[in-house]
Amino acid sequence: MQFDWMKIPYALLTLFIVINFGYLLNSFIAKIAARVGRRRGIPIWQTYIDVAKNYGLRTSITHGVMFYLGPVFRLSGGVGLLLFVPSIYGSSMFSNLSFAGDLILALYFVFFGTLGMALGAAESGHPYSAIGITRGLSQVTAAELPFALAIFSVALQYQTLSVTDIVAAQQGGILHWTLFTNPLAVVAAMLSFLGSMMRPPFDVVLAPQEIPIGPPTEYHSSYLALMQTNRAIFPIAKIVIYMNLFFGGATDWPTFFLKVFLIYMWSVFVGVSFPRFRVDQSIRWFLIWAVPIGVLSIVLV
Amino acid sequence: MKDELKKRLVKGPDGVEFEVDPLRDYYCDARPQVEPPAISKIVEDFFNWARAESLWILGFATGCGAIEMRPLMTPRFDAYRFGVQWRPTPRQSNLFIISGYLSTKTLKRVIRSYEQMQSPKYVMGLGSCTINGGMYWDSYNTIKRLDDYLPVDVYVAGCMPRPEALLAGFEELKRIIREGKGEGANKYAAEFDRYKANQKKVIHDWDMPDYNW
Amino acid sequence: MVSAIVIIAAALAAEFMLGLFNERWRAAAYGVTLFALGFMAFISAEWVWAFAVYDAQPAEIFTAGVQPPFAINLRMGFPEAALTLLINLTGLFSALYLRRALLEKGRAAMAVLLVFVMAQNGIVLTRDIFNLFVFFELAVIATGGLMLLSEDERAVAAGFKYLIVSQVISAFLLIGIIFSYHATGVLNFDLMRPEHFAAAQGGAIAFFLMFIAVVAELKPFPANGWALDIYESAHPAFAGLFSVASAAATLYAVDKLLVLGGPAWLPVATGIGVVTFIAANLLALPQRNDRRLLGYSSVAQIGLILAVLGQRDILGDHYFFVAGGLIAAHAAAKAGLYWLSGLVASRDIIGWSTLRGHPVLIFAFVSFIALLTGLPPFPGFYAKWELAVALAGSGRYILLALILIGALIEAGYLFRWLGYALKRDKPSEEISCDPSAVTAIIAALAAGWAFAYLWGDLSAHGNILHAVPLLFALSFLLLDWLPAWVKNTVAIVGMVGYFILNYTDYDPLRLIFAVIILIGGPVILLASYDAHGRRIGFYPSAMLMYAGLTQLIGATDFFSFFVAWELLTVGSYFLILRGKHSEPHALSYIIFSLGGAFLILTGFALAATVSPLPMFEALQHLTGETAGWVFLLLAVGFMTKTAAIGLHIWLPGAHAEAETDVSPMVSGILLKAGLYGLMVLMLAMGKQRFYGIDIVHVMLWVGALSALLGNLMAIFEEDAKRLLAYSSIGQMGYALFGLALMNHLGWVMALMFVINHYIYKSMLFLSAGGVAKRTGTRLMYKMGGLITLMPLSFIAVLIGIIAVSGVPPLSGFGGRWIFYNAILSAEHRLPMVITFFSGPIAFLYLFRLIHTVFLGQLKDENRRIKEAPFWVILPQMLYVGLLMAFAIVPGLALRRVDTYLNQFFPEGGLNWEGITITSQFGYWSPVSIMIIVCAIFGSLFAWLMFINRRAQKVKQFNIVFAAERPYRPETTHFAWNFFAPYRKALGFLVQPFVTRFWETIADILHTAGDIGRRLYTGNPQTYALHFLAFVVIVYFFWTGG
Amino acid sequence: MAHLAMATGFILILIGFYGALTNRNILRMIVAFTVADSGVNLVLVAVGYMRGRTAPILDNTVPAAEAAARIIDPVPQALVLTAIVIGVGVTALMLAYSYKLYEKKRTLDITKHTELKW
Repeated sequence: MQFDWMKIPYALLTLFIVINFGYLLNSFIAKIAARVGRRRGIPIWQTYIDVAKNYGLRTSITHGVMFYLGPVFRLSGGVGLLLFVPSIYGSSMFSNLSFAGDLILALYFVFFGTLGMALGAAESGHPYSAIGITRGLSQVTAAELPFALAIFSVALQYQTLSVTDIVAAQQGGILHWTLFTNPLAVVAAMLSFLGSMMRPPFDVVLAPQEIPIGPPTEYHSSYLALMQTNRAIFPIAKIVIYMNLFFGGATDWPTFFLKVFLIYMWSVFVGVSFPRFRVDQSIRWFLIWAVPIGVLSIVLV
Repeated sequence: MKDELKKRLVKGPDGVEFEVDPLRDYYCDARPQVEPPAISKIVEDFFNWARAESLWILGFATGCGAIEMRPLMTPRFDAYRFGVQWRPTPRQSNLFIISGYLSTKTLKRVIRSYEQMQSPKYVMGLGSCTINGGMYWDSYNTIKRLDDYLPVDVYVAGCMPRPEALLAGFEELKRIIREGKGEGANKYAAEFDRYKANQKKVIHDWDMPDYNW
Repeated sequence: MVSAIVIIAAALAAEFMLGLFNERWRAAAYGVTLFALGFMAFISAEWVWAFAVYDAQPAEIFTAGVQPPFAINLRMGFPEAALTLLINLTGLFSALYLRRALLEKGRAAMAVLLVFVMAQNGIVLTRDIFNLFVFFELAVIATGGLMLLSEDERAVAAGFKYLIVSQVISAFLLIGIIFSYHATGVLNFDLMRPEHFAAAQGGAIAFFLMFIAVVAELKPFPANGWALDIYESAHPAFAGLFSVASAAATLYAVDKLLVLGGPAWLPVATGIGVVTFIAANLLALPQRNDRRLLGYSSVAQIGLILAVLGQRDILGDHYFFVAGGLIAAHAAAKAGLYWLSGLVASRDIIGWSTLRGHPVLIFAFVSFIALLTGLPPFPGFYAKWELAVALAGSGRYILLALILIGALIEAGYLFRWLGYALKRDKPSEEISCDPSAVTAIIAALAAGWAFAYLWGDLSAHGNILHAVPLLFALSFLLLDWLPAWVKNTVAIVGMVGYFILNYTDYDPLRLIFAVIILIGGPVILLASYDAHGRRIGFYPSAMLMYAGLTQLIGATDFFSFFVAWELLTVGSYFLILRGKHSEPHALSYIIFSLGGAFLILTGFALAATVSPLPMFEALQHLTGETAGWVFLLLAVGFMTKTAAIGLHIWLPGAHAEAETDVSPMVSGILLKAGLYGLMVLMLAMGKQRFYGIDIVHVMLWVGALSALLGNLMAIFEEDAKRLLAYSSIGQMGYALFGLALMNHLGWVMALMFVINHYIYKSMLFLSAGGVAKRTGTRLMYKMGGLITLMPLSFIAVLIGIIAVSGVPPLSGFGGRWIFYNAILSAEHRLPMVITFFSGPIAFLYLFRLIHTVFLGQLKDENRRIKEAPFWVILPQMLYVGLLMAFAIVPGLALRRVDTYLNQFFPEGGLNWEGITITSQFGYWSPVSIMIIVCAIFGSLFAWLMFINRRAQKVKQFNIVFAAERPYRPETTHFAWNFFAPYRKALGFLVQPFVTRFWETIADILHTAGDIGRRLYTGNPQTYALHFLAFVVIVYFFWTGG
Repeated sequence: MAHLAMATGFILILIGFYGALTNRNILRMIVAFTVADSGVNLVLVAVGYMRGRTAPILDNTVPAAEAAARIIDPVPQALVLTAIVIGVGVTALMLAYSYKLYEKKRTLDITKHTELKW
């Protein structure tokens, strides 16, 4: 076992950086949305306070083992996804635990969190959470397809599945990014990115007023705290994959934060300006628009 | 007693007959306990500060008070600045705002929602109707004093207080919480029988378990 | 040795002696009849023994001591001896069966019976055509007489119709004979030459008249209304004798005439035979009356043998083996079935379910059906194989196709009958167990199995009954009286022992299949300990399936491969048939499987003629046109077994309706037989082009479509086991896709799927079966909230989900990772799109399974159910352990197979050193993934446990229901139409086009049969006109053709 | 002229078949069949006819020595004897059947006995 133990503290360091960046990013984007509405919006550290309050609550209830494990699956899905993909290119310190698996591991590890959340919410016995899961799973299958096609075409283009090699191939100037060498794949991937970010065009899963926030309806206090932490980590972990594959990866933390923020803003902009799709509409939308672009990208790569 | 709550004999798939009592089988019948604050004072103060700074509201939008809460979300009053947020489910909310008169029927729903919230939880009554029945003071079916049925932390007087009054109410509540006096949940648990007796005196068709977890 | 003439003489002597007997001495008269028949049988047996053992020469017997042409001579050759033995034995046992009827009707009836048997012997032995006419007329008169034995009063009308039509036929025969005498100058077969007929002025017409008259005696298609009425209304014993004896004798007469007529007449005989075979089978489809169905079936079988007689030019020395096999099978089966129909009171085929109380009679019925459809190890199977090889060898493909289509239709209505008998509810009246009848049936059964052994020894490809696994399976027939758990232990020990004895001689690819069959099978058998009582019929069929599977992977040549393929089909059919409502689905299963098997038979026949090498090399050396055909036929045949889309409609019903422990066997192990076949085929033949289309590319698309549509259909299923069955179609589509990629990693992925699919499909089927057993239903929306009551089943399904959907820590992800690497180096890219889409869909239907069954609201009636039985849970827990082990160390199974595949697909291999598996494109280290995921999960779980240790355990209705109290569990459990949005978006993809296509084909056949059988109006004059029309048509074809 | 017997034989057969296949009455059918049967026998005998020869009876007028040159072909005549006997047997059986059919249904119309069909 030539496994060097130094990777663990480095991974925890990345985790710590990303968690804080996640909380700040969420509150910062909430503040932008408020400012757009000419409101002062929440203070930047509000997310920290909410998490602390949720940890601080004295009582909690549990519907059963699977309910208890739901948030654990969810958060370990988010943390795992973050750690299986190298964050900073070139630095062995921040290549996290990506020795364990390549791009395919990241692509399929997304389901780990979804599966856990679905099982936990189903155990709560609440019909609305079951409806929320049905919508979420149906939508994610259609959303994952263009992303899988994009990944396949990128893998074909660079003839490798290892993330570090793909990032290496994109170094040297902005024109080397996959955005320019394989634009169709990037378009398909960014369309599918909207599907997985739970933002308005595709947020029928949480649908705040329709089915009270969908799957996590029955979750509270410390469970909710874990989920909020995941709400901070998971989008960033997913964006790191997009960044590494399509936008040239990050050689140091400032470019990392900038790129993550800009990619995140793409889903915010689209979210703010479009109404909510029903699930079958979103499935049809993905299959009619995103998938043909993905297929084209495979054929033309 | 409604028929879906009556005891009934049910035959299982293997032919064994057994009795199902919905109230006992479908609902957890544990009593609420008094939750002691954290051991060390510093931790409790920090948690109180966090609870004060992040008040998640469950609005029981009854009567005319609900309309007063909407401006709090607008740029003019913007309650989000104070860490206040509206949550759709009682599970995830700490502050229960009852914004108007309550009839016996709606009281039943208020009690059920209140009991589903996690402690520590606070109740804010808006308007004079929650203080003394307001203009329905002599009506046969409205609740005159909210305090008899639920431990209320803050009343905001006014026959519908304006948003500014609500913001002042929030400030008042934050002060109470920071001083550690926001122990309504424990009070409810301690005097549970008294509260339950008052409630049952008013609500005659009590077809729920005593404490709705 | 007693001379052959004594057979006829003994019969005549007995008849005269009966005449002298007093009316009252009936018992003595019956004794004399039996003795005479016994003596005749003894003589023929003596001659058969002489020919078989001492290789004696055929003996010519000259009546009146003078050489022909001045006297009639008989010949006793080997065929004559065998046929006379068959006739005499059937005569003896029908006489035994007719005991009460003969004693009641008196000595006249006995005499007529003796005349009938003597006449049939005469037809076989005589070498003189006028003598042939005399014996035919004797047979006609005797039949007329024996028809009156029957209790059915319609028999009189049938007998009269028979006499009328035979008058017309005999007129033609006489004129034919006299003009043939006029042309050749002699009446003796041996002295006549084909050139005499050609030389003489009207010679050809003379022979035609004689030939068509004798063929009409064989009851060919248009002109057989009169025969069907006899079969339907005669006494069952006589009907059996009539069907066997007259068929054997008249066929031999036609054969003598064909020798006389020369090669020009062979196509005519084949034409009539094939038309009769197909038409009779088609008209038998809508039949509900059992004896009339048997009538149609015997007419069809005679037609088939006539067609074989017409092929004597290409069959060469196999000719006797094939024709003899078919006659033997026909004789044993028809006699047995007619005699059985004597016991059953109701004449509707559904009424035969009264047999169910008697295991021996059921076994007899099953053996007779197998004899007729030509399943191994019976003689019909050897005959079918030799015939197919000969026909394919000489390029007569259309004829082979017609015969196989006819055989498939016949298998259809016979197995439908078998399904009714075994599964439909029993009518009130019991069967009449008359001892003499039962002995006759047992004799027919023994004869059937004796023929099986005899034809096995005669066959050039070795006797099927010598194979150890098959003997092991058949021995369970004898052990069936033991309690179930004893048989279960014997089965498990037997299979594991067989594996230990010869796992060394399997190469890595076959070793994986051997492990799944011989180790995986017993693990599933563990679940059978849960059954109580004796479980009659379960172990023989299960062991037959496993025997077929083991012989399949051990088979090296075409014949043994095909034998194994049919054995496992038959075994699995009887296994599936055990389910409560599985009868229609088992029928569609057997028809599809036999259809596939016939395709494989044609493919093997084509390949076997090209090169007599063992299978693997023979397939490799095929080139050009035949290679394309062979590959296509074999591929479609194997794909019926893996239920590729289009051939999949049998799978959901068959797997869902089977018993709890049968579903995993059939789904987890049996589907692999099809995959094994495809692997051997593609390893041997590689990519093949069929008229310019690359078949492997088509299979790639079929695999992708099966994966997508299989998974899509699974999403909308309400029945748990049907959901898992559709998921099997999807997973098999995935494996087929992997194979069709034709590169190293594609095959490693297919093999990994074989292992993965076996483990989690058996586990999921067992847990679904356990839940169905406890809750009494399979509909998922009737269950819910069972996690607290059945925790172990829940764990099994949870691990199953993670494995199937490919979520990283478990082995499913390995399959997906190899899949990705495989498609990166494949050249066709478009089918990938469909396979990508079907990946996540697998996750949907499995979540539906676990949510609606285990999570959500617990219903009232399920509140007190217990965990699934121990023996059903044990294999599931073994599988969980296996999945975990396979997830951590996939190299254990795949490493050696990976190196083995190098010799076929050199580039693109994986290297396995250390804990990371690297391929050409990426890397995957299962051990570290498992450790990391467990570490993260464990720490977070500990953190949550630490904070949240005093959570209040609440019950099912403590949920936030908009401040209201939920009404009832049924109304708050969301399960019915779980993926409604999906149906709205993609529902159009799962319209049942394929089912409707196959149903229309079945309807067309049925209506054709229904219209066709209106031909027989019951009026003898129309039957005579049919005969005349038949003569004219054949004459027109003979001259025109 | 030599084929007169043969022609009459064939005409008798055609008349017999026509009669058998068009009459509904069973007895008429049987009579028609006997006519056809005699027609067949006539054809049988007519085949052996040779011009200018005598019957194959070996007595003092036709001694055994030159019999081969003076008699017609004896074999068809031998055959026809058996054919006649068989014809008688079958007709007897048909008459017995017609009696039983009449006894059962009190009618001689053949179209009334078509229960066994399809």
